[in-house]
Formats: sequence, C-alpha cells, structure tokens
Amino acid sequence: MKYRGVAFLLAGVLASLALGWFVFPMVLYRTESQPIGFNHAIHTGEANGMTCDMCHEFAEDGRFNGIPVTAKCADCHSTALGSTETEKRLIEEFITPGKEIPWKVYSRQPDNAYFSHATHVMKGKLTCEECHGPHGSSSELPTYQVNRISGYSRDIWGRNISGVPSEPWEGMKMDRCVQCHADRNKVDGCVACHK
Amino acid sequence: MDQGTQKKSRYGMLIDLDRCNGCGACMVACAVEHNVAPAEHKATARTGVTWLRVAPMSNGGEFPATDTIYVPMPCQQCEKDTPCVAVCPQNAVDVDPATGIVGQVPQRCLGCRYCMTACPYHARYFDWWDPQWPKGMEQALNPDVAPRMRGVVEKCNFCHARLHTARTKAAAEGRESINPADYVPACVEVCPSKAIVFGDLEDATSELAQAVKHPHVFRFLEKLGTESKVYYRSDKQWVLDKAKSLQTV
Amino acid sequence: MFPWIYEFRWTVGHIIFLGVFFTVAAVVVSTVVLALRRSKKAIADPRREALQWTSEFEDLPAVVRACRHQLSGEVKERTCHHEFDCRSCATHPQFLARTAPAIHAAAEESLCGISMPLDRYYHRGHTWVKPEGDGTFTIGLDEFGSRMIGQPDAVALPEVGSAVLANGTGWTMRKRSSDLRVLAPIDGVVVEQGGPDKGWYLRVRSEGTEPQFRHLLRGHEIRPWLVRELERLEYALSSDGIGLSLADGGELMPDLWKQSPEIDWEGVWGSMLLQA
Amino acid sequence: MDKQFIPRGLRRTTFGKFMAWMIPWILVLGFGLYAIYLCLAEGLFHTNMDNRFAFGLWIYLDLTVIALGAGAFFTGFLLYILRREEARAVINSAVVLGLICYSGAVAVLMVDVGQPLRAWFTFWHPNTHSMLTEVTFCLTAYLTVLLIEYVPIVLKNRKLRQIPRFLVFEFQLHKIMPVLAGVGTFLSFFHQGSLGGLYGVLQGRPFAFREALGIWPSTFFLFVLSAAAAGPSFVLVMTALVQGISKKKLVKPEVLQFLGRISGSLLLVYILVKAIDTLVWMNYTSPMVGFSAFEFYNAGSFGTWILVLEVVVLGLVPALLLVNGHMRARPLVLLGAALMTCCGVMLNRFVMTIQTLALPTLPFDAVLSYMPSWEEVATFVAVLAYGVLLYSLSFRYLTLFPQEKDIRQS
Amino acid sequence: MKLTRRDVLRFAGGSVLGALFTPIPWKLLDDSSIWTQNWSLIPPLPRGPITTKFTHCPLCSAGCTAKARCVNGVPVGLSGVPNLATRNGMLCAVGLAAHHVAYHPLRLSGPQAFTGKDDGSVLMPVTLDALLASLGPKLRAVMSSASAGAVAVLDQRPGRAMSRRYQKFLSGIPGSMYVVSPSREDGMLGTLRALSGSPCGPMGFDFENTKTVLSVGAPLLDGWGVPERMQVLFADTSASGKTLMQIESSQSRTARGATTWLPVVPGTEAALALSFANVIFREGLYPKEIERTITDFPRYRELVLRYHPHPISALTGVSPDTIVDTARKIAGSPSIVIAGADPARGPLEKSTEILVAGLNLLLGAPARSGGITLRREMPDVDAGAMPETPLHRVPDHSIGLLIMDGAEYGESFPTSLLKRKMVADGGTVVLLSPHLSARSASADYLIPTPSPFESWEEHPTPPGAAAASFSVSAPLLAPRETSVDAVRFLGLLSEAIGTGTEGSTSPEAVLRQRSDAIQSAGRGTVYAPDGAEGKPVSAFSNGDEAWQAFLDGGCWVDEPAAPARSGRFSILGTLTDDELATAARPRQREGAAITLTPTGVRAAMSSGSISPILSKIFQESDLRGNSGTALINPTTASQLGIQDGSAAVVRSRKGTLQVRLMLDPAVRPGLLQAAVGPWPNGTSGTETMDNEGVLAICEVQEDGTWRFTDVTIEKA
Repeated sequence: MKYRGVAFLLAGVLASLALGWFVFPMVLYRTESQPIGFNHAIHTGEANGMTCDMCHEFAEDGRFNGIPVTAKCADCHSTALGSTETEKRLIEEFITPGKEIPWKVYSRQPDNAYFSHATHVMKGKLTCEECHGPHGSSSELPTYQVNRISGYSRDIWGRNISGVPSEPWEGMKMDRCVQCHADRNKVDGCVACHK
Repeated sequence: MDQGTQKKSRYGMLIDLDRCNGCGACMVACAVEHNVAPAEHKATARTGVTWLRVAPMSNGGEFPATDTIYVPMPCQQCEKDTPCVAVCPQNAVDVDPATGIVGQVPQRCLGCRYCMTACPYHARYFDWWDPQWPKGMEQALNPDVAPRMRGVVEKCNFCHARLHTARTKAAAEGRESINPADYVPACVEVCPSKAIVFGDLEDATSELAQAVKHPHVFRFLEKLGTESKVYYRSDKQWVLDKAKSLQTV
Repeated sequence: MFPWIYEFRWTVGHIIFLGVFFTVAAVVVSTVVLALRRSKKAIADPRREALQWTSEFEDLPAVVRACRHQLSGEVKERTCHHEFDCRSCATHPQFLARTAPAIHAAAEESLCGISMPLDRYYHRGHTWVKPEGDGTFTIGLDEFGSRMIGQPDAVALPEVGSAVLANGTGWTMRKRSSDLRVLAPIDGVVVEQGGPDKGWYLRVRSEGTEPQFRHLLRGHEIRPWLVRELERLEYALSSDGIGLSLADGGELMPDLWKQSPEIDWEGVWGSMLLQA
Repeated sequence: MDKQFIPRGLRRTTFGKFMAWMIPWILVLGFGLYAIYLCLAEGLFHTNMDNRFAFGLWIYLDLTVIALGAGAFFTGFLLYILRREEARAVINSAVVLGLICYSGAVAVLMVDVGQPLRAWFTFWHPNTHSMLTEVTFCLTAYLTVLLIEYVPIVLKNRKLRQIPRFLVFEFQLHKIMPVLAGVGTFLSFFHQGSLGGLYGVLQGRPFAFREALGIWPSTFFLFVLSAAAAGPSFVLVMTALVQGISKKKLVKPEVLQFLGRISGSLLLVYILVKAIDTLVWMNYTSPMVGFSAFEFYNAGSFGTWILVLEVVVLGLVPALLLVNGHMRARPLVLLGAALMTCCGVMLNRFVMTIQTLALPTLPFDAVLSYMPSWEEVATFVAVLAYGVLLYSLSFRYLTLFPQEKDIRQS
Repeated sequence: MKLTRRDVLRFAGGSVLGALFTPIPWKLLDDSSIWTQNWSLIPPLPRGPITTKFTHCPLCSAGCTAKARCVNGVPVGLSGVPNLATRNGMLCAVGLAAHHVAYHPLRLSGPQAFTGKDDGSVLMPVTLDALLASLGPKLRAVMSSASAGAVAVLDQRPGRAMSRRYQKFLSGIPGSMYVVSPSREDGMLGTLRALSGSPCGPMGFDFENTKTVLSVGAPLLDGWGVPERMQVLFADTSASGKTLMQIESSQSRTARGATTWLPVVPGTEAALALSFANVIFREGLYPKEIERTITDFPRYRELVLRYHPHPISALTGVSPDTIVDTARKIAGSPSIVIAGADPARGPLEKSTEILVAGLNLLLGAPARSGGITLRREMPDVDAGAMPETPLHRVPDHSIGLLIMDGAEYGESFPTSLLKRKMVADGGTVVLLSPHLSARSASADYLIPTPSPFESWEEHPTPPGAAAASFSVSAPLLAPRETSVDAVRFLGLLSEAIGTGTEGSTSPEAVLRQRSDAIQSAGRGTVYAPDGAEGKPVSAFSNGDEAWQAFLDGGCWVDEPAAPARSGRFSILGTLTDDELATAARPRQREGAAITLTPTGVRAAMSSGSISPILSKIFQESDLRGNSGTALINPTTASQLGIQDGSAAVVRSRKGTLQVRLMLDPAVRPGLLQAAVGPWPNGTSGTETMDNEGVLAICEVQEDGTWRFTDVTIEKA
C-alpha cells in the first residue's frame, strides 16, 4: 500500500487535533457552580434601569469594591421581591443570616496584579463593557470554569481555547493590558501594574 | 501613566544618619507592609529578607573613642546604568520611566541572583526558604502587596503599593497627579526620630530637593556613577570621610 | 523573542542578537535536516554499500591499510587512502612502471599450512576471485578465512541475477552468534551460487567492460600479506587478553575458535574481514 | 559479556572490573542526585550561599568547566576549520569532554536558579543587554551542537553501525561536521566571552569591572583567550589521565606535544593581554571609582600573591614551558605545564567569581567568607561522577582515540 | 491488515506533529508558568473592605496611640499617630507589628497544668474545671496555714483598673501580698517619693522644659518611657538645644545619641553621683533653701565632701574635669538627673538609686520646672489599699501561692529571683498568659489569657510622664474560645474558695469603672486620635459618652498639678553608714574574670510576646542580638582568642550558657553583654518554655539585683 505510511501519520495528526481542541479543554478546566443564580438583565433592564456602578461601587478613596456585599443586596431585597426559588434562597440563606455570598469572580486577577478601576474608569474613561463585555445585560450567569493548574477563571484566558479572542472583550491576560497601554502610548514600568 | 500628560517624577530619599539611632522600626514596618514572612529558623543576617536593612557602621576607634552610626539601606533606586536592570536576563527588573523607581517583578524572576551580585549596595534579597506564616497570620497580610514565592529575588520599591493607592485616590478625585501626602513609604512614615525625608527630586520645591543640596549630603558609592536616589546626610566628619573614601579594607 | 511578544523591541540590539541566534538555530537545524535527507537518499543500494565501505575503511587501523607496495617491500611505509582500490590511485601505475612484476614461478604460496594458489587474485578481506575464462569469475573465501572461521552455520548468498559490488557485501555468513559480512572482491552479477562445501561461493559475470584486478593482490604480494595477516590475527586474539597459540605444529589450526570459544570471535573475524 | 560492544581491536578491561569502577561513581551520582532533589524540592537554603554570596561553588564550577570544556570547540576548530589533522586523534575525546562539561554546567545551573521551571522565560522575554542572556542562548545552542557532534561518535559503536541507517546517517553527518564545528566555535567564542563579561560588566563590583571594548568588557576577550589556551591543555591532561587510568597508550606523543604547543602559544598571548588589562585596571579603571586596586588584594586572607600565582606561576611559566620545544618534548614537563595552565584558568575563574563576591563594596562591609554546604559539594561531585560515568562508557564502547589501535598494532 | 511497529511509530510521530497545532503544549506551558507565579505555597491575600480603627499599642506601659488598617475588620498594619497633643504616637519596632502577636506559634491552646512535678513530667493540657478543682484546695491550704506562706499576685503593670481588681481580691485574703515588677523604668521616682517626709503624690519628669538631662544608665533613646517623646526631644539634641549626658559603662544607643557619654567603671555610678554633689557643694551651686527642706542635710554634706573629683576620677574612670564640668552643667540649668538601666538588667542597687535620686533634691526638685514635677493622682477605682512590693524586696521564701499576671514583662527578671521568694517547697505558681514564655517553666498552672488585640487593655500614665493619662485598647480580634481573661479567672477562683464574686465580671466592665471615675472627676481633657481638638471631660454629660470616646481611641490627659510647695525630704533615706561605705565600689575588678551583664529590648525579651516578624531585627540583621548572642570588646576577645561570630561557653557560678560572640568596640573591655531573648519566630529548637537565656546564669545579689555576674568564657 503506497499511502499506508501517510495514512498512519495523518491518523496521528487528526487524533492529536481532536484531543487537543476538544478533549483537552474539558480536562483542563473544572466547572464550578455559582452559589446562587443572578440575573443582571432584570437589574439593568428598563424595569429597574440600574447602572453598573450602583452595585459595583467605588469606595471614597477610589478603591473598587467589586462584587457588592450582601448588605447592598439587602437594600432592595430586604424581603423577597417575587416568588422565585432563587429569591427565596437569597433571603433565607444569605440576607437573613447576613452571610456574604461566596461568588466566584469571572474576572478575578491574581494577587500579584494591580488593577485600579478608578484610574481606568474615572480617569481613562473606559466603559465597563470594553473589558467585561455585555455581562451586565445577561440574564443568566455564565458557567464558571477554573483552570486546574493555574487556578484562574477561564475568562482570564478567554473562552476560546486558542487564545484568540472571539469577542473583543474576551480574555484578561497581561498581553491585553500591554496592548491597550501601547495603543494609548502609556509608558510604564512593571510595578505600575504588579504589586 | 500617560507620557504626554503625566508629570514625570524621580522619587528619592534623604536619610539623616545623625538622627537614626538604629531602633529598627523602619525594618519592621517595611516587613509588615510588604508581607515579608518571618524568618525561618536557620535564617541569618545574610540569608534573611529585609527590604530595608539597617547596618551599623563603626568609626573603627577603640573603646571609648568608638562611635557607631546606623545606615538604613533600602534599594538605592539607581538611575543611570542601573546595575541590576542591565544584568537581568529576562527583564524582571526595570526602571519605571514615570517614577524612577526600580521595579522588581518576582513573578518574572527565575532566581539566578545575577542582580544580587551586581548590586553594590546588597539591597536585594533572595527567598531561600518558602515563606511561612504562622497559622492564621495570613489574614493579617497587607492586601496591596503580593507575597513572593521561594527562589526569587525581591527588594525595596519605595512602597510602590502606596503609590498605587495614591494614584487611585487621585483618579477618584479627578486630580491629574497624586497628592504627595498620600504617598509616603512605610519606613518614612514610622521613623520615630524622623530621620528620613521622602519626596520627588524632580520637584525643585520639594523638601527633599532642597535638603539634598546641603554640603554634608552624600550618596554611598557615588563614584560608581549609578546616580542612586537615596541620599544620606551626617554632620560627623568621620562618617563623611568614610563614606567618600569608599574603601573599607 | 518574537515580535508578537509584548516585550519585543525593535532595537538594534534585539535585532542583531536575535538575528544571530535564529541564524545559528537555522544553520544547526538545516545541517541536521541536510544530513537526514542525504542519508535517506544514500540508504538505497548500491550507494549504501559504497558509503559503508568508505566509512569502514576510514576506521580501519593504519596497519591494515598498508599499501600493497609496502607489503611487497617497494616502499618502506605507505598507507592506502583509496579504499584499497588501486584503480583510483594515481601512484599505483607509477609503482608498476618502476618495478616490473616479479615472475612468480610457484603455483601457490604456503605459510603455516595455509595454501594460497596463485592462479587467482586476492582481496584484502580474504576472498579470492578466479577468472573462469568464460567471462565469469568464481569468488571464494581463502584458506586463511576458512581456517579461521571453520564451517559456517549458515550462509546467505545473493540471489542469482543480483549485483555485487567490489568492497560491498559479497555474502554473509552466520557462525555461532556472529553475523559476518564478507566483502566482494569485484563488481559483477551473480550467475551461480556456490557454498562452503563447493570451495567457492559465487560465480559472477561482469557487466559491460572486462573487470580489472588492479586493486587485488596477486603473486609475490601474497606472502608478505599473509605474514602480516597472521600477525594481525595474533594481535586481534591477543587484544582479547588471551594468549592463544595460533599454530599447532607450524600450521594454523582449522576451526581456530574451538581452542578458546570464549574469545570475542565476532570481533576477531570481523576485523580480519575488514570491518572496523 | 559486553565484548560485542567494544570496538574491534581495542583492549578493554573485563566487565566485572569495569563495573567495580563504575559502581562507586554511580553511588556518588545517586548521592548527588539526592542533594539536587533537596535543593529543587525544598529550596536553595540547602546551600550555603546567601544574599551577599549569591553565587557560590556552582557558578564557579560552571565557569571553570566551561573554560576547560573549551577543549571541545577548540579542537574542532583546529581540525575542521584549520585542518590540523593532529587534532583528529583527540577530537572524539574532546567532544565527549565538552559534552560532559556543558551538560554538567547546564544541569547545575538548573539547580542553581531558584525557579527552574521559569528558566525558559529567558528565551521568551530576553534582555539582550544581559550577559547572562547571551550565556543562556549560547549555552543552549552549543549544548545542542555538542549533542549533534556526539551522535556520530555513538553511531560508530560496533553494534550500532551494523544498522545501515545509522551508519549512513553518521557518515552524512560527519561530512557536514565542519559546519557544526564552525557554529560551535562561534557559539563557544561568544559564551566564553559572555561568561567573562558576566563579571566584567558589574560596575558595582570594582574588583571585577573592566573597561569595555565595543560592547564587551575586556574580560570578554580575556575569557575567550584563556579558554582557548586552557582547552587544549585540558584535553592533554585528560588524555594523559585516561592513559594513566586505563594503562594504555591512546595517542602518539606528537599529538600531545601539538596540543601543548597550541596551548602554550595561546597562553602566552593571553598572559600578555591579561598583563596589559591588569595594568589598565590598576592604574585607571579601579582608581577612577575610588578604589585602590592593591587594597583589594590585601583584603582578608587574599593577597597580592594570588595575582602573582595566577599570572606568573600558573600563567607565564607554563606558557614558556609549552612554547619551548625541548621542554615540551619531556612528557612530564608537558603534562605538568598543561596541568598548571588548567590550574591557572581555574584560579582565574575563582578570583573572578569568589573573590569578587568576598570583597566588600560598602564602607561598613567586611570581607565575607563562604564555605559550600554538603549539598553544594554533593551536586558538584555528582557532576564529576556523571562526567566520569559518561566518559567511561564512551571510552569503553566508543572509539574516542582513533590512534589507539594503530599504536598497539604497529 | 497487520499493525507493524513502523505503523505505530508513524502514528506517534503524527500525533506529536499534530499536538504542536493544538493548544496542549502551549497552554500547559503557560499554565505551569502561571502556577510557579502563584503557587499554593504562598497564601492568598485577604480581600474585603478596608477600614481604619484607632487603638493603643498594648505591648508595654507606654500605650502608644496606633492607627490600625483593617481588612474585614482584621488589622493588617499599624502605624503611629504622630504629633498627638496627648501623648506621642510613633510606634517602636515592637509595636509596629503588635497585631501579629495573636498568631504567634507559641500561643497556649488551652489551660495547662503540671501533673506531676516531682517525676519531671511536663505541662499537660487540662480542662479549666479540672484546673480549678486542683488549684482551689491548694489556695485554701495556703490561706489557712501561716507556715505555707502568703498568697500573692505579681502584677507587672501596676496602676491599672485590673490591678485594683487584684488588690481587691487580695484584700480579702489575710496576709497576702501585692507584688510588682522589680525593675521599673521610673523606679527612681518611686525612690524619690519614698524619701519624702510627708505624703507625696506621683512624680514625673519635665523633659519638655528641661535643658540638661544627666542619665545614669537609663536607656532614654532606646525604648524608655514613651519612645517617641524621647526621640522627639533628644534624637537631635543640637536642634532641640537640650543636653543629654549619658553615664554608662558601655556605649549604648542612648550614649551614642547623647551629647556626651561618660564611660564609667561599672558599679561606681553612686560614687560619681556623690562626686557631682561634691562639686556642687564646694562651688555652692545648690539652692540655699534645701538646707532647710532636706532633713539630713548635714549628714549628706559630710558624706559628699569626702568624694572629691580627683580620687573619684581614678575610681570611676571619668576625668576630674568632666566631673566638674558635668556638675556645673546640671547645676546651672533646668536639669533632670535620672537613674535606670537596660530593661534586662533589672533594678539598680538601692544605694545607687537613692544617691542619684538625691542629686535631684540637691538641685531643688521636686516641683521645679524642667526637673521633677508632681502630678495629680489618677481618678481611682475601688482600691483595696494593698501596698505595692517590688519582687526583689519581698522577703525570701514568703510566698506560698503566686498568681502572675501576664507572662510578658517589658522588663525582665531571673526565675531564680522568683524561686527565692517562694516557700521552700516551691509553693504554687499560677501564670496568666496568652503564650508560652520563659516564665512558664516556673508555673504549676497556665491560664491562657486573650492575646493583645483580643483583650481589653488599658493604659494608665506611662513611666516618667509629667501628667496622668489614660486610654483603652478595645479588642480588634475575637478572642479564642479557650482563652480565659483575668477577671473571669479571679471570679472562678473566688467561687472555688467560696468567697463569692463581687463587682464587675468582665474586663470591659473593669475598664469602664476607670472611665466612669474619670468622667465623674471631671478633670482633664480627652483627645481624639485623629488629632482634633481635645474635649474637656466636663463636657461629657454622662459616662457613656466618655466611654465611647475611649472606645474610639481617645486619650485622657490630666490637668497639670498645681506647683506644690516644696516638701521636706530625707536625701539619704534609710541608707546606713555601712551601705554608704560599700555603695561606691567598682563592680568590675581589675584583672578579674569577665563581667556578664544582660541586655535586652524593652517589651521584646520573650519570644511569644512579640510578632514573629521581629526576626527582621533580632535574627535577619545585625541590629539587635537575639537569644544566645553576646557582645564583647574586640580587645577582650583577642585576649581570649575569640573570633567574631564564634561560639563560646559562658560559665558562671549559676551555670553555663552557649552563646555566639559578636565583637563590638562599643562594649567596655572586660564586659560581656548577653542578650535576653528573643527568638521571635518561635521556631528555635531551644525555644522551650524553660529557656530564660542568659538570666539563668545571672547571679542575683543579696539586695535582689543582678546587674553584674562574674563569668569565664571558653571557646566552644
């Protein structure tokens, strides 16, 4: 058989490709569930018309508080608003006992990275969507996946395993910071973003 | 920061050796600020991690004509041909063009220690051990500074985390530049005898820029031409002589 | 390292440094690739055979590579650089011109009981070739070889119709656990297979022009050669650390290996059959 | 039992005796591997290096073995580029020695760095101004070249060469060897230089700092020269050592004399340049930054004697012995002078690495001392054992000295 | 189709080739390198809201104001609050990491008791009930038998509201004793107070208004009193216009910072003091009215005139001119003469303390501006009127059961001193401490108290202060479940012996009592920690307001005392002629053995009581010696053939000690200054509870002092 050798070679290539592009991501990432559901769309939609910074707020010194504390939720959800199962759980498990919700944060950066929301949002005039995409209008929380080796959320690398973002906001690796800074002619030392 | 609009700074320090009495408050504050782990049992003065080291300097006289001063020795933030920057094989060290601060990125460092041999001030420290905190003490870590792992080099960066905080505050308040009062390194803040002046050398009106003009102000190993930004001052003649003669042996 | 990595700078230093590095890497890689490609081509017979001989010849000890004119005493010391192929040697004809071949009356040379008939040509790898006059040539293992090896356990001869190449593999023999490659003395196409029992191994027909025997030993060269070969055998055996007496009653013993079977006979036979 | 693997025509000791020689070294290697495991798994506190003595025995070892391992590149250079056929007698041995030196050095470097898993960052984000980057790139590339050069030697093993593919590949590779030798020479030239530059660029260490010629400090060139001078001497010494241990004559005396002559002439040039360099340093470089050169030598237990020892006793003297044909003709003198040359280079590397770090820079510093820990020594010895093992295996099963069978047979 | 080896190889080759075009190798490389950058061996940073709380450093009597930066309410950093109108708030090295103490590895996990002292068994964990069940009968036995010794409490921070609780507890037990630390920084003021012929209030030093300070060994610039107060006043004497003269045998940090240093032969300080007085007398530099107010003036004068500078110069090693100049200097300007010692070195000899204190009386103290001032008594809570007895003045073998409050001692004392005070069979010792310490070995019972920042602490007037003050440290951290505070323990103990409990039952309530007392006294001002204007106490309408002000980190400062009419004092006190005759003997004898003197850092002599991070100054630098290091003069060392950093064995009559010797020209030849603790990270192999370091080999003299011990040094 003339092409027998080539056939085996190709079979090997194809097996690798299948393994690498389909099986590998499944093995590399572990899916974890969020403690409770959350519908951003309801909050930001026309009915309520909330903006991002109403919950994800800045402290007085510019420090970004990130995910709001339960007390913030309780401002509105002191009692159940509606009768969904999620709402019931929110009240019973978190608001009433005053427990913080152990959210898993999609965009959590490692401890050694320093990111000032104030500098980027207030001074640099970036919008939330430029980095976080249409997260604020989603009606369901995306699946949270964690890298088994590095422990990072999958969103840091980007949903696309190739590392090439399929959406402009995808991926939050250092390359993206550097690219954005380079595009804007910012000249920084390493410590400007590393702590 | 934006090259065009952001004012360039050159942060520096002036340490008055006559005021320093070697109490060690700066060393402790520095270690707390930067999440340096307590010493491993076998650590010594030569293997410990002290971003700021206070070293005794003796006049060499015999008792009772002896005199000793204490020299706090943080990273000297060399400006020109920064010895550690040039030697690092993988760009883990750089001089921040916006501040003149020599930054060390332990996450990039491979632990070859070439920079340590290059630094004439011995202001760089290697993590010989895995950093270990007593149980529970990790919740008392400073959230603004990442702990380092073993096998990398670390050093003083003029409490850069405090500059982060000051910048964020400035951004939140809509100011273009930081308020100098918001950016004071830990050692400067805690010195009980107020021996350290910190500031921007670029700003000619700053207390620091004025103070370094005094004739009794010097830098260690000035002739090496590294243009370090940590200045010292002493009115004691033997200190001036010794600092300028350089040679020790 | 690469322009798409964020720390890449288009500075002279970067470009020169990395340029040099990539050049070096490219040279190293292409060298290996070139070697691989060439060997892929060369693996085909008969080039491999020629190549193998070239390679082996280089690794032969200098004493083995002594020029036939040194054997005959025409020159004091001269090492062959032509893979024992006097056809390509420019000096060989000069020697021939200077000294007329001695007339050798005797029909055979005999030393230590080894008889070497002089009606044929001898290859240094202990084969002989005898023109049969009908355009075919008989090839066999000389007595030195036969006594040294004894009766082979198996012989693999080339198929009738296949080509053998001078200095290439003539045939292979298996003796005990050793595979022995016997070099063919001349080019030719096999017309008949022989065997140890027949006293010859191959009969070949030369393709095209009449074969030349200039590279083979003959007549007066045989005796000095045989003397050296006996010395060499003695050395090869002694290199195994065993003082083995070659001769019993002045004769090289047949089936020499039986004397001391623990010796590395593969090594001895191989080196006598011109394998490095 | 392994006779079929020993090259034809070579006499090697019995397998039993060979194993008796190998097993102690294997044990030493195992012990060293344990020390390496400790350093890698638990941290470098197992060494006696510290923040002030950040480079220790290992870096010294690296610089030394690479200087001595220069024998490989220089022999290749002599044989393939300069076409000096004398070198063929030792080229295989030199390649194996080079491979051992370089792979040992790289292995030790990987233990020496605190985060070996990140060592590849140097390739990804190289700082082209750093001498260490140059060293890393050249070391990696040259180690690759040495491995490729080692391949044909292995493929010529009596058993392996019976496989036609190997034989042919070996043959083809060998034909292109001059290209690799050229590349190797180029790489070796650079990283020997960069290793010299490693210390020469340290403006914070006035004892080591040297004026630059072009972009490289003078030590760059001094290291190249000294390595080129010491390389042949090392090959000579090792050949003599192997001859002594195996009790066999492996090369013709002319070859050793040839090596000695090359080594001696280069050493003479080196010493001359070194002397000029030292004078410039003493009278210009060092005083300019406020340090008197002689005070360095009078610090602690160091003394001017070290300079005299390095330049005169272990430099000029062997150089003169080696360039003199009459002296060179005496085997003992030849060997002794080569040994002195090697020691001189080792001392030079010691001065550059250890003394540089021991000397104080700040007015309140003292002369530092450093004594390697058992883990460091064990790692060092492991590399030695690895070298002995690899060399012994190569010596037994491969043809390292092509002249060996000729010598015995003639 | 048969699968050949070649096929398998081709397939493998193809897979390798294919893998290069998948994310596998590249992503693994990326992730593994990220792993090395964040690997699990380093802890994650705390995340949460950042807040600021004001408190006071609870580690020593200075009680410096501190600003705590908290994440999730947990303090992650402390800093001083400088320029506070009340009290200086720059923290010292020890205080800057006070928030780590709660995590110290040497912390006690629960109550412990020796379950069999004789057979050498070790402390074993016990339940609190079992401990009380065993301790109660012992206490009752001691109370009921005169021969079993007295019940005593050792309180190393007297003057607190908690101290009053102890005193009250003791007042219910006949024959009990309230014992305080033997060495106190302002011990000389106590001596001065005792010299008064009539009842006299507490005293302080008016450093702010003084011109000249003559310090006899007091470590003024090395942690004495309130560190920042001293730093600000004397760190730069040329700028402040003040003169600081330090009399000390070695060149301490204070001696270095002082204007002048008088290197004195150890033990001759009293002679030097008398010699100064001699000059003052002969030159008539003293205020004439003291001839009337000093009751034993003629006797003093007669004594002093025997101490002419010339002979004394030979004795003390201080030149006659220096003696004369110094005497003129202190007599010619507002001045303070202060006696003290390195905190590890314990109390001065009684005669030295009295004779130095007497110099102040000679210069017209107390109530002199820039000298010794009188201050008002603090508004007190229900004191049991128990007199304070310093430990070294307690009669030997008189204590049958001792309750030690707080293992931590800003100053230190040898365990052998304690043993000497206990009854012959050792009695019973109960130790209330958050962690193991050197003192734990002498205890029979260990009660784990809340650690600093978990506990309610109060800070009454710090040593040497010119006016009374008070502040509170409210807990920043939740105490461990197993910890038992002192108030609860006293209550349980009272229950166990059947005397019943009374009064407040929580430490908070105890402190509140003091707050209420201040509020009802209506004097002074409470200053908020943020530096705002103070609020007069009279402006607080009720106790709750005042208490809230204290909880917010406020500090109360009393009004200055009215200048008092000079009272009558005895200048020589109870000193006998014999005592005076031997007062001025040089401690270091010519040609004698090496003299060992302990040295230490205030509040940092016990490993468990300080942050492990203090390893930076005690272990990872040459700034301070840790347990097991000793300083020696290079000349002495070379005579002994000792190298810098070498190990040696120090031998005294009490035992031997392994030390690492460091050469220091600032140490007087012939002296060996050995560090008392610590090993801050608690990981030392020798960090057992019975290791008190150099104090174990110090000889306690007849008078209860241990400043100097004759030793020999051998190379190890």
